[in-house]
Amino acid sequence: METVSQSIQGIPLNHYILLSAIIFTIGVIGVLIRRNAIIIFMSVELMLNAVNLLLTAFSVYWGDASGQVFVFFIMALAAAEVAIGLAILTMIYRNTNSTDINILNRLKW
Amino acid sequence: MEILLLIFLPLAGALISSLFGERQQVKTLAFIWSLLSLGLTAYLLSVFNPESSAPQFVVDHSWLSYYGIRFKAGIDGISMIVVLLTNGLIPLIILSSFKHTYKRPGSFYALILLMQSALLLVFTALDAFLFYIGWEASLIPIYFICAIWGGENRIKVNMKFFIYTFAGSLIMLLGIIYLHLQTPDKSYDIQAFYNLSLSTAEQGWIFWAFFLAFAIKMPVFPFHTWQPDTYTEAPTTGTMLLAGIMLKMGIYGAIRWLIPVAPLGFEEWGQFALILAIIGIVYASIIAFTQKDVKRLVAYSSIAHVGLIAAGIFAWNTNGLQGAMIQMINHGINVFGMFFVLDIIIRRLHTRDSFEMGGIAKVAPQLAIAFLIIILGSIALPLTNGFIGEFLLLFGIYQYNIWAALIAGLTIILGAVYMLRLYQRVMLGTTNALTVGFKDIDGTEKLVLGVVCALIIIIGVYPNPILHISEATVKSLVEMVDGKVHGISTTF
Amino acid sequence: MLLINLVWLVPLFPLVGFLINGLGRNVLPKGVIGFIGSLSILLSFIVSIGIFTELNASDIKSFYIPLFDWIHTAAVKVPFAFQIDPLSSIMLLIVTGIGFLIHVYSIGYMKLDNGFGKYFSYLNLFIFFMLLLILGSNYVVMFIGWEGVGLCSYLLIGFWFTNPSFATAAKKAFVMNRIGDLGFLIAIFIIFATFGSVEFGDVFMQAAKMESGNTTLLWITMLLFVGAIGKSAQIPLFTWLPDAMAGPTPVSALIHAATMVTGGVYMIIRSNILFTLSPVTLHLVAVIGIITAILAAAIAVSQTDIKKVLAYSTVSQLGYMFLGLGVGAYTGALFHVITHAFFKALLFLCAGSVIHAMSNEQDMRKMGGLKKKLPITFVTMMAGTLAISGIPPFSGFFSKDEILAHAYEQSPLLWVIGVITALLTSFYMFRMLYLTFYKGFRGTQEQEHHLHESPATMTIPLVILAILAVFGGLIGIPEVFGGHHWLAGFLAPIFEHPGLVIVAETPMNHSTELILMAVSVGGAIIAALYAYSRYVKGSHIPAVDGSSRDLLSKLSYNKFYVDEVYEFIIGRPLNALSSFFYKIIDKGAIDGFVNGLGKATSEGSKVLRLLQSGNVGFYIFMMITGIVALLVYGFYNI
Amino acid sequence: MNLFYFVAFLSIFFSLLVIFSKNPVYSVLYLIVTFFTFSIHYILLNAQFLAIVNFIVYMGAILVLFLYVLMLLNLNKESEPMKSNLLKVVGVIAGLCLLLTVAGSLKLLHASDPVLLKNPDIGLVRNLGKVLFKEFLLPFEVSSILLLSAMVGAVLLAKKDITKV
Amino acid sequence: MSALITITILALLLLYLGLFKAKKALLPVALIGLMVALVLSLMEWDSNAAPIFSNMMLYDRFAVAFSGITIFLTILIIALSKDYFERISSNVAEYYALILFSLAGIILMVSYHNLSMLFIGIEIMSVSLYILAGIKKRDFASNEAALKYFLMGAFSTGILLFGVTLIYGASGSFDLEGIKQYILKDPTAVSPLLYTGITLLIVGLSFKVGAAPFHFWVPDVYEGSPSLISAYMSTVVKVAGFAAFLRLIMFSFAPLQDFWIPMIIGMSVLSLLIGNVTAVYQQHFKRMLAYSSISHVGYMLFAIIALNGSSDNAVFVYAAAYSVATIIAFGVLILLQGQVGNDSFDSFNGLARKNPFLALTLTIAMLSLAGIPLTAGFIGKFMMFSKALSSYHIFLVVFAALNAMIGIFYYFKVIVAMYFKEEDRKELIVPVYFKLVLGFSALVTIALGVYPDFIASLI
Repeated sequence: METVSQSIQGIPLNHYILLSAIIFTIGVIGVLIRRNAIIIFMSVELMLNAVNLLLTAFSVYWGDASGQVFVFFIMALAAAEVAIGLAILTMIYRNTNSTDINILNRLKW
Repeated sequence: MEILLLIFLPLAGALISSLFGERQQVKTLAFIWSLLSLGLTAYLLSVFNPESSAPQFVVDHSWLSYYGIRFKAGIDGISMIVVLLTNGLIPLIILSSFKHTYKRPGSFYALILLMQSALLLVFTALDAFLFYIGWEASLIPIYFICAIWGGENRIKVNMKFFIYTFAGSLIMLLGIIYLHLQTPDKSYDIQAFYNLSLSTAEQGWIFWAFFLAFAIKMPVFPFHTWQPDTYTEAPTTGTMLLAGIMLKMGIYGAIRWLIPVAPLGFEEWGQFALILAIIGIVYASIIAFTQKDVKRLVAYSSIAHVGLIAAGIFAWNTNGLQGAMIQMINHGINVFGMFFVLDIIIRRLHTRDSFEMGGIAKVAPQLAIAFLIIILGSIALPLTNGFIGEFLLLFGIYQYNIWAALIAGLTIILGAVYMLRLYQRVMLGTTNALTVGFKDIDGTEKLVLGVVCALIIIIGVYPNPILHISEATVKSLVEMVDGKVHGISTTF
Repeated sequence: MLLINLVWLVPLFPLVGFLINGLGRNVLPKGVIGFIGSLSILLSFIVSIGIFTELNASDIKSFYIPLFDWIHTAAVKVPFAFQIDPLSSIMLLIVTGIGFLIHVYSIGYMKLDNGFGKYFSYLNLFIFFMLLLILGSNYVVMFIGWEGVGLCSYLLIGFWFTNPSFATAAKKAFVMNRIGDLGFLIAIFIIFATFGSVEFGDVFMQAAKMESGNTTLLWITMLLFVGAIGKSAQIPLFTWLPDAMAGPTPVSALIHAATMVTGGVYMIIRSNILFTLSPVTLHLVAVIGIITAILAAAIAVSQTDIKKVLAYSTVSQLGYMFLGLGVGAYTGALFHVITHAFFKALLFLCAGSVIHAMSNEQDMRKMGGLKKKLPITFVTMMAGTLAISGIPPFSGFFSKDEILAHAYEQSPLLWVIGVITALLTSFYMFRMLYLTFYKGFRGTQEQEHHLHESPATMTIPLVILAILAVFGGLIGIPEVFGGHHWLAGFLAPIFEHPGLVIVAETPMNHSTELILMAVSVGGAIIAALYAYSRYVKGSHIPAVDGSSRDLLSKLSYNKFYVDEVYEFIIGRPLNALSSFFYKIIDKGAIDGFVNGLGKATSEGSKVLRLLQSGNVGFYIFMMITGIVALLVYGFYNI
Repeated sequence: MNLFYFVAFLSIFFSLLVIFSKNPVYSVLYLIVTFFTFSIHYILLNAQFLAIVNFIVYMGAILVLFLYVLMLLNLNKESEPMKSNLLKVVGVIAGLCLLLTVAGSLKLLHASDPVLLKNPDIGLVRNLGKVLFKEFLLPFEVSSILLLSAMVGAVLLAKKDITKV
Repeated sequence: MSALITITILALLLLYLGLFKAKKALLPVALIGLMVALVLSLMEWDSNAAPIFSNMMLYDRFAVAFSGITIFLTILIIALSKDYFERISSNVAEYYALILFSLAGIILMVSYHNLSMLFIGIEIMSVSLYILAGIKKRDFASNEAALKYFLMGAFSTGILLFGVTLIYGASGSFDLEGIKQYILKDPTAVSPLLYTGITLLIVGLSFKVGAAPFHFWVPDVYEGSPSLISAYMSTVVKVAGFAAFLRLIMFSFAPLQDFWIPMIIGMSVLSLLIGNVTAVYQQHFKRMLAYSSISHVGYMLFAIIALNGSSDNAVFVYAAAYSVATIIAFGVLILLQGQVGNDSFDSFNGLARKNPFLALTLTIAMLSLAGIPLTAGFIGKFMMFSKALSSYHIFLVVFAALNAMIGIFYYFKVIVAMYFKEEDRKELIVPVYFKLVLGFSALVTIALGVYPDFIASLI
């Protein structure tokens, strides 16, 4: 463990931020370009994970554990959200036999 | 304390009236109630001291303390005039509606009384916020009156009316708030507003913010296009309220809140406003020439008359203002009478097209006489009330500028043209199939028209009591503004 | 000075008469109404006589009788007050005197009319306002009467309002008067602003100290003159007067003779000091006067309606009066007012009598030979005609020649035109007389059957007026005939102002004056004779309406197309302007703009709501756009 | 040091695969891989407890749930109608813009200080537990409401409702 | 704090009641419980409150006022739920419980003192709402609303969290006080991370309150959700979102005004424009209300733009006025949908004749929303305008005034339909609960409009 953690020494904080930003953006792009609601969920999960990673990095950077605690809460949320999201999806699927978000286009204007 | 009673008495009447629902007896109640207000006004008049220019019967309570808003109201000479007009005309208006059987009379008369309350609030408020509240609150009842009991096209027309006037007053609200923020002790008191000394540019903006609201209400050209439609579509009672009393809010506002509050702005833009008012006189008069619809014709004539009053105000001298004060009453009476006559005719003939009328004077001579007297009043024949007002107004305008007076004076000629045209088309000539069975006036109609005609002549012959009411206040107001404009600080 | 202090009684009687007759018009019997109507004027007349005598006897020639404060504001004070001086007292006599006769005459003339009570109440009101005009001690009270008579003329001209053209004539009279009134009103303002008062006394006292040709005075007098033009039917505002024939004939007599139209003359005489001090205006007055005189006369020569002829003759005579005013002959002008009141009232009432006899036929082409049937009318009318034609020693001669003499002094050209007008006057008056009373009857059988002399209530006033028309000139016999011109002497106080006394031009050479008189009288007689040869000897009858005429007579016959021109340059453009304002500017531009705002909002709403496409992807895309925008903003602002 | 960049590369690579693979099931699987790389990151940051939790919660619970639903709804086909290419390009561009602006607005940051393990213990269970149950006790308790409501809701929605609409 | 506990326990109690099939008791118990919570919450009025639970919460006057108003509004809305859920499904107890759970989240949102509390509060609320939006399981609109809300909500949560993270990265703290201290240390040399963090946090919160351009979910979700839930979302949730927003900004970010004020102005302008203009063309009452709620966010943002000590007051009054009026509107809407099955403006035709009381209350509500004097809405607008003018945002205020005029147009559509258009229709049956709620709300609206002094300077 010691060696592993040594290896992280010296990585500029910027690079963590950049990495998170990239993954976060990939998540966003996923949300934008996919029509399958499930994959959109997954993209959202990607975004959340990017945040988690960054939080951890900051937590280490500041030497403060609360960042990591916060990650727990995000995970709890992620779990709750996925439960709800998937429940909603199943419900919709029952009605429309599809998870394509473009089908849900009645409410507009 | 009297003021509170004055303001809230009609409100109580409104609440009681609204309980009547479909019962027509509410008419009598509303009438008696409005007489109570009139009696109270008479009492106030009797104890009112016209020699003093300060507000009397002042009430001053904390209201929205956080923003420095107070419930402060009082009556000075200028207020007295309009209060008198309001409380004098409302009973007549109610009485004039007796021949109508409006559906849902309870609500109808409740709204009228509600409106009376709001109007009195406007006319007595000495706190800008209170003034604004009354200003807007008066809009709601009249909107409902016009839109529920109005003519065919009422919805669209009234929506325009409402949004139009509301637009103006919102801008005014911003002006009021701005002024409030400039006062040292953050108050809405009129005196605090008077004491402000803002830069000319600021006052210019303030002037416009207020002017728009008042100009729309009066209405002054070119902010008038809501008016003919609204007057035409409204039930006659509504038209009477609108033309008889409500547009005086604009005039009153200009005298009380516009010019004294932003004297430098007035100095800069007053001329422009005056020109607009004068254009309106000629413009509306000329339009009135060819109107077929009798109500619309009178509506345009009202624009012309009010234009004259506005011009008299913007000329800003004692004569113009005193003329405006008395002409407010006169115009109220005359336009009320005018619309009442038209109402009688329209109610019997079911048409507003003057070309379908004619010869009514032959079958209804009493109506014809009343109508003639009212017309004479409104075209300012000497010894009728209109003359006193127009004489002073035109003199005031003359003192400002002779050319302005000449052009504004065209109203004397043009007014005669369209009014006599109207009279000729409606009353003279031979009867036709429609008008041959026309019944002359009776009962309440006679009473109302009798009162109106009597007032027209009495005020025309002996106007001094009314002129006297506002004299001191007008004088001190003019002095105050002149002092401010010329850099001499005089205290009000 | 008992009666002078009670001067308010003079207008009060007619007012009371008006109220009684007006309120009791449907209740009281006609006899009572006629009695009350006439009595009220008679009482006024009696009081007026009393006042006149008192004034004559008094050393003080001007009395100020305040009644009450009328308009009183911080800056304006207009008392309701009367003024008695030679001018007003003499006008009182004329108005009430002739007014009374016309009232009496009306009893007979209007006997059969349904609106008898209404008629008399209007008549009383008319007199009331006229009296206010005369008595007012300031311009504003004068203005009350000024507009009041306008109103009454409206009511009376439109008395038979069921006839649309009558109603239109009434309206025209009122509106044209109003044009003048505006001028008057503005003049009042200027007077007020300049002198700080509208009281005659104050104004004249101060004005006397001003220089001649002062611009303010020019303005004031010009505008007052505009007022006078309207009221006294001068060019260009004269067209209402001929149309005013629409009213009952006694009304025409009232309007044309004693009241209303003389208001303008009265007002200028009243303001003599102001006018004298602005010579430019005076010149204009003279020019307008003379042009009006000749133009109206030229129209009158070819009119066929008996009342129209008289109407244009009135306009023409008023032109004379203005000529007189314009050349500074204020006394002459008033003199002519008086004599004109006599003979014109007479002529109209005679015409009324004729019309009455002819069952309301007014076209002279359908009359003729009435001499026998209507002897009194004929004789009195002859007297009137002679008077108006300026044949000595009838009243018109003296007054007219006084004016012409002064005109000659001012400019011979004015005199020449004046004389030509006199010729024309003589011609058309005799033409009228001949066409009406000579030769055979040209009307229908039925009319002939009904021909009868009028009742005594009508003929007695005729006779009285005829006597006045014949002898009325005696009050102003010029020095050349050995007279001392009583009128001039009586009126002198009103031309005396502190520091300034207005006198007419230096009296001219008596022989010149006689020559001038001879020329005009000779011309008048020749014209009368020409008319005789043409219409009695030559049996010439004016052509029917549609027939062709040469240019000049066509112009004359069609009143120089003045009405048409007015209609074309004012009436129609105004109506077109009205439609233009209403449809294009009001509905189109302004309302269009306002509605356009609403429509734009609504259209904007239609477009903007498309943003809400319902597509989640799009929503998120928009959100990201928003985030990017905010971040870019932040990037530049950190 | 290089390890970080390698893992970072893997994270990015697999996450790209997640969003670009046509078959939802593959997406889930790639997502699992991605999350695995995240766990490695946590370990590198000496946050062992998080690494474990991440492993258990995400890969063990969440993604399994995803898979379960996919299978339940029979979505394991490449049946998804993809958005048009234009929209895809627009989406990508928008995403890149976001990235650019985020990175850009962070670019100005001076904080290129390296991440140093000031306190190597913070990632340990004991340490975290202290913080969680002392400072963050309230949020911890309250998140039970979150989970409870999610639970109630999920049951409520996913259950076949017997009553008619 | 005790309110939070009460509400949570109440929710659990209701779940149990549902388990034991005591359906009749649900509504009364919920109402009584909420009233207890309201009282308890108000009892904690304390002007010198200090943060509690290791600085996690601060139950100051701000928190008390806003939790009071949210609980109060919830009471009103729940009172409207009589027989409402029964029509949708048999699991009534769960619905009540979910509403109460979300209310618990809201209590957290208005009283947090730590970003983690904010985050959890928001999520508790949101998660419950995702479910509630979709409780009409067979209804496509409801499904769609739930999914859209959920997808976009989850997305915005991501954004919010990223923002929180960056702020943490910059300041090293989740605590509002800590962040504030970090900023105050040297406001000119704050890490760029913080700026970006603030931006993203603003975005996340704007989404929750529905400010443009993050408003897109609002119309669709409001329209698709069951009306009662829409009512809840557009009132309680919005108020809570705003309180959270304001608290964050007032507490921590105030020193950096120059940075974020222009952003808020931009959003305010956009919200006003989009909300008002789009509402004009709507044919359905509910959707119109949704757009109007966006526009009201625009007005409320004024308080943030002109941030000073009284901003919270202004928001409080505005929010109260807006919410009470909106509840009336939704109350009528629920009746209408239930008994007519349509909420287009035409379906209001002639309502005043048959249901004068209903029409009157709805009129008062519309007047209040339109900002006509003597109603609470006017006082709210007045305060907002006053605030914005006091910091010289003159053009913004003029723009808002113009928008207020547009507002008249669509609010009055309803009045026009009810009063001026005649149509034969059946009388709507108005249950007692509705009468009470509508009447009471109307009274409150008028009372606030006439004498606002008693809440105008509360906080």
